[in-house]
Amino acid sequence: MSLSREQIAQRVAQEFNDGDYVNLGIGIPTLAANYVPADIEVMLQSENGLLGMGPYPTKANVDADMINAGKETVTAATGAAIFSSAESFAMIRGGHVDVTVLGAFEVDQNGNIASYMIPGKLVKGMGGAMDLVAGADNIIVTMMHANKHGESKILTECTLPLTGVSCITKVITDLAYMEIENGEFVLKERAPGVSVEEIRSKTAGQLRVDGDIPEMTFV
Amino acid sequence: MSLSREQIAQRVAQEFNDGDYVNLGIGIPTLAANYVPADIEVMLQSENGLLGMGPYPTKANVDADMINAGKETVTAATGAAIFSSAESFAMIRGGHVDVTVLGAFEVDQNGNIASYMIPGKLVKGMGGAMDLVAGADNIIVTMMHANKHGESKILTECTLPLTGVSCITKVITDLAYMEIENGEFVLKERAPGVSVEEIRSKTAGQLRVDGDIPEMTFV
Amino acid sequence: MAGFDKVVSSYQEAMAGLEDNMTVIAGGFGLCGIPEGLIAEIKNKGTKGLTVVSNNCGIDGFGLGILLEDKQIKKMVSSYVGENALFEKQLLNGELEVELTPQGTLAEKMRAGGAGIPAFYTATGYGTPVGEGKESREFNGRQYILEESITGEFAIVKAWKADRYGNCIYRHTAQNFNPMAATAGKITVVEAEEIVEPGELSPTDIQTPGIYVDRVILGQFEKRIEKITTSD
Amino acid sequence: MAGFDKVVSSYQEAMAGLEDNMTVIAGGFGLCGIPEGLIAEIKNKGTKGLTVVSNNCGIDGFGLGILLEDKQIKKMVSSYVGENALFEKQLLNGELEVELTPQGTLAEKMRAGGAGIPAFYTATGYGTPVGEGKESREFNGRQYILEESITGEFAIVKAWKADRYGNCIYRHTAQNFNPMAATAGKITVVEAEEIVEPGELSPTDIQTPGIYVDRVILGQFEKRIEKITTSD
Repeated sequence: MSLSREQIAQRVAQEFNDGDYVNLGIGIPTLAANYVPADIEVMLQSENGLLGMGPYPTKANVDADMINAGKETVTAATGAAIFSSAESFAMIRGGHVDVTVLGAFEVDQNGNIASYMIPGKLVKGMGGAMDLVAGADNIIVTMMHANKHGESKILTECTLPLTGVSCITKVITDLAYMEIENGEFVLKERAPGVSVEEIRSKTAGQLRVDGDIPEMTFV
Repeated sequence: MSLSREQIAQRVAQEFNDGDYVNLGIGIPTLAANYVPADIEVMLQSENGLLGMGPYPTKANVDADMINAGKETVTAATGAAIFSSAESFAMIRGGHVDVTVLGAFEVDQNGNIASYMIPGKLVKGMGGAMDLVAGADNIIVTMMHANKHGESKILTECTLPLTGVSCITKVITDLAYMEIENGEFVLKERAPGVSVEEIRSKTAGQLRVDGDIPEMTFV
Repeated sequence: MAGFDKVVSSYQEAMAGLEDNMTVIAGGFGLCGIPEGLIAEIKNKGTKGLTVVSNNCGIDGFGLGILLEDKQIKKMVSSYVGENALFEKQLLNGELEVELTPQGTLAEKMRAGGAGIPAFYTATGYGTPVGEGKESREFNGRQYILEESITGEFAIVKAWKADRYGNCIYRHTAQNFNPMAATAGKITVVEAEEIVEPGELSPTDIQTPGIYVDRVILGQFEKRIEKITTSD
Repeated sequence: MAGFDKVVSSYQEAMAGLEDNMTVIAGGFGLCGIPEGLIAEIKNKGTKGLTVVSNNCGIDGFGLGILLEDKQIKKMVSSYVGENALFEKQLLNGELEVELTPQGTLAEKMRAGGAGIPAFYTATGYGTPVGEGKESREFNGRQYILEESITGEFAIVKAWKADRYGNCIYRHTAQNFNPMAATAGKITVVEAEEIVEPGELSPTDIQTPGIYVDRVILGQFEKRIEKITTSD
């Protein structure tokens, strides 16, 4: 069965290591904060200028001057730092953030990502996404494997305008966990109950399947 | 009679306007701080990261963490700000300092300045001088008009390696106050008792003398 | 002698000299840390043909969004311009131009503008529509694009506390683009929640040294919140 | 789980991994704000062939100057290297190489290195020996030269207070090059006068966020002064 949004987020969180600085995009990536394994600590970077994002505030503690990159009211975790947008992106662009998780419309086998613009539709902007994908070494994309019409979004070559080139290394979809290596998607794990054949049928890009592919496990 | 170091500094201070942010180099420029007219306020920028340099501390208040660009112990004036070297030179390079005063070995009629290096002698480095002359619109050079052998240091073209090109607008020497305009030195004032002829004889660069040249006045 | 006292007492004085077709650089992220009163003054003044450089363009009826009502903005330079129906309409009508700029590149362009750096290389946007028409170049085996800095005739900034000399500090994440905006205006105007005497802010705490600031005005802020999210 | 606790208890641990021929970026201006104990550890370790990026090279017998005694430095990248007889001697002997870099360009090269900006244009040094062999280019009618950023295998930084997560604040003008150095090291080591618990430093006061810092050690500092100047 394909994964729920929460399960995708849960699988993402398994990629975190103790001591990682992590930037989570809006949507499914944000949910990953709820599934950080109990035996590790990560620190969340929010690109509007907050390192060490805490939970949402109580109603009594809502503060207009304390928001995250999604413009939601948040709190600062213990040991947080707050700084300017230039400093925030110095951190991001300089490769100091260990893991970046973000959504996408399409990814391709060369690690390209399209996530901000559908020609013909109104373009709202890339926000910090282009800087994030240009800056991080370890980028995890969360997305649905195919669109509503069953058409694959895991492509040989992105068709939409790109957010970044040759930058994506890991993709976690509702069907699979794949890594991108040498111009192909390497299938690492299947969603529980999803067959390799189904994944293959919904993957337009080159898919490598080495031996038995284990199912994802959720604690 | 040629000006003393203190008189040069005093003449420099007459160029300051109320509300100016001023960077003073080591030597004669630093002395100018003692002659700021009583009816104006200036704020001193020290390029190691201090805007609003105050007087030297009392013996009891000497603090190793509170120095100026000359590595002297100083204090912070009321309303001072302290910041990093990158921020300090953002200020300087970005043209936010109103007046820069520095010494030189040579200046020429095109506004070039040589101040940091004499080939054959050991080069100690340019420190912040190259950034200062590249950043300020209003640069005052203080220097002796000629060397010990009577050879002019106010030249057609600098002979020493340059600190900056086409950047100097005002020169105050022991003999004269000159501005640099359209490829020539324009004589504005004479040191008291110094004749135009003497200045001309010690000026190797093109010197323009328009009408009567007043003597400098000191309050 | 006025010395370094930069406090003005009216919004008219604060924005004096702003003319049609100028560029205004604004601090703020979404509705957080925006100079509300200075934006309102631009609306009152009716200045037209403005290029506004700001991460966002407010929302319908608040923040920079109010400058759309009388079509005062000719061009927005922003990283994200959603949440604004009027913006969308004017963009589709061709009444408004937008130059989408990645958020980090935008912050760095403002900083570079204030710091006398005319251009810098960044990997951000290489191979994307942002990189089109821009010079690209390899350093250490990777491709980068050349981005030019931004300056404007005016910068409008929102501070928490400012002293009379223009030294500013910001509150929490209301800092965002404000310190960079402050450096990039030919005339920089700060609207502060509180004005204090010089010396009240500790020198090391100051986030925007007064050298960047030309005018300071005491403001009152509604501080509207875009998304109230709570844990209870 | 170690989490974000970066405190190490010995100088050996602090500088573990430093090898011959590496590049070390050091904070400090003159003798102000220098990581005294980390420099002493490099001397004790005897690492050779180092490229050291620092505004100055200390003085004879103190600061980075002590690394000259056993000829550990191959190359200095600095803006000013006076006040040091041994430096002069090694330079004239050809035992030491020096790359003189304008002070502001040096600060910006470190910042750019940490910020993922491989190169930037500056007017500083155009038409001078510093500009020789560098690309120059006109922007808005003025000539600028292209300067490349600096990074190093190690950065050594002196903080006033650091928390266990590596968040740092600096005291007065001992800040100087330290925040930029902190961003530009592959491994950044902070020597602090005081180590506090996370949460003790106010988030907005932090000048170097812990994300840049790999190791923190408690130091003791002599804080020698180059020029004691007093008003009485």
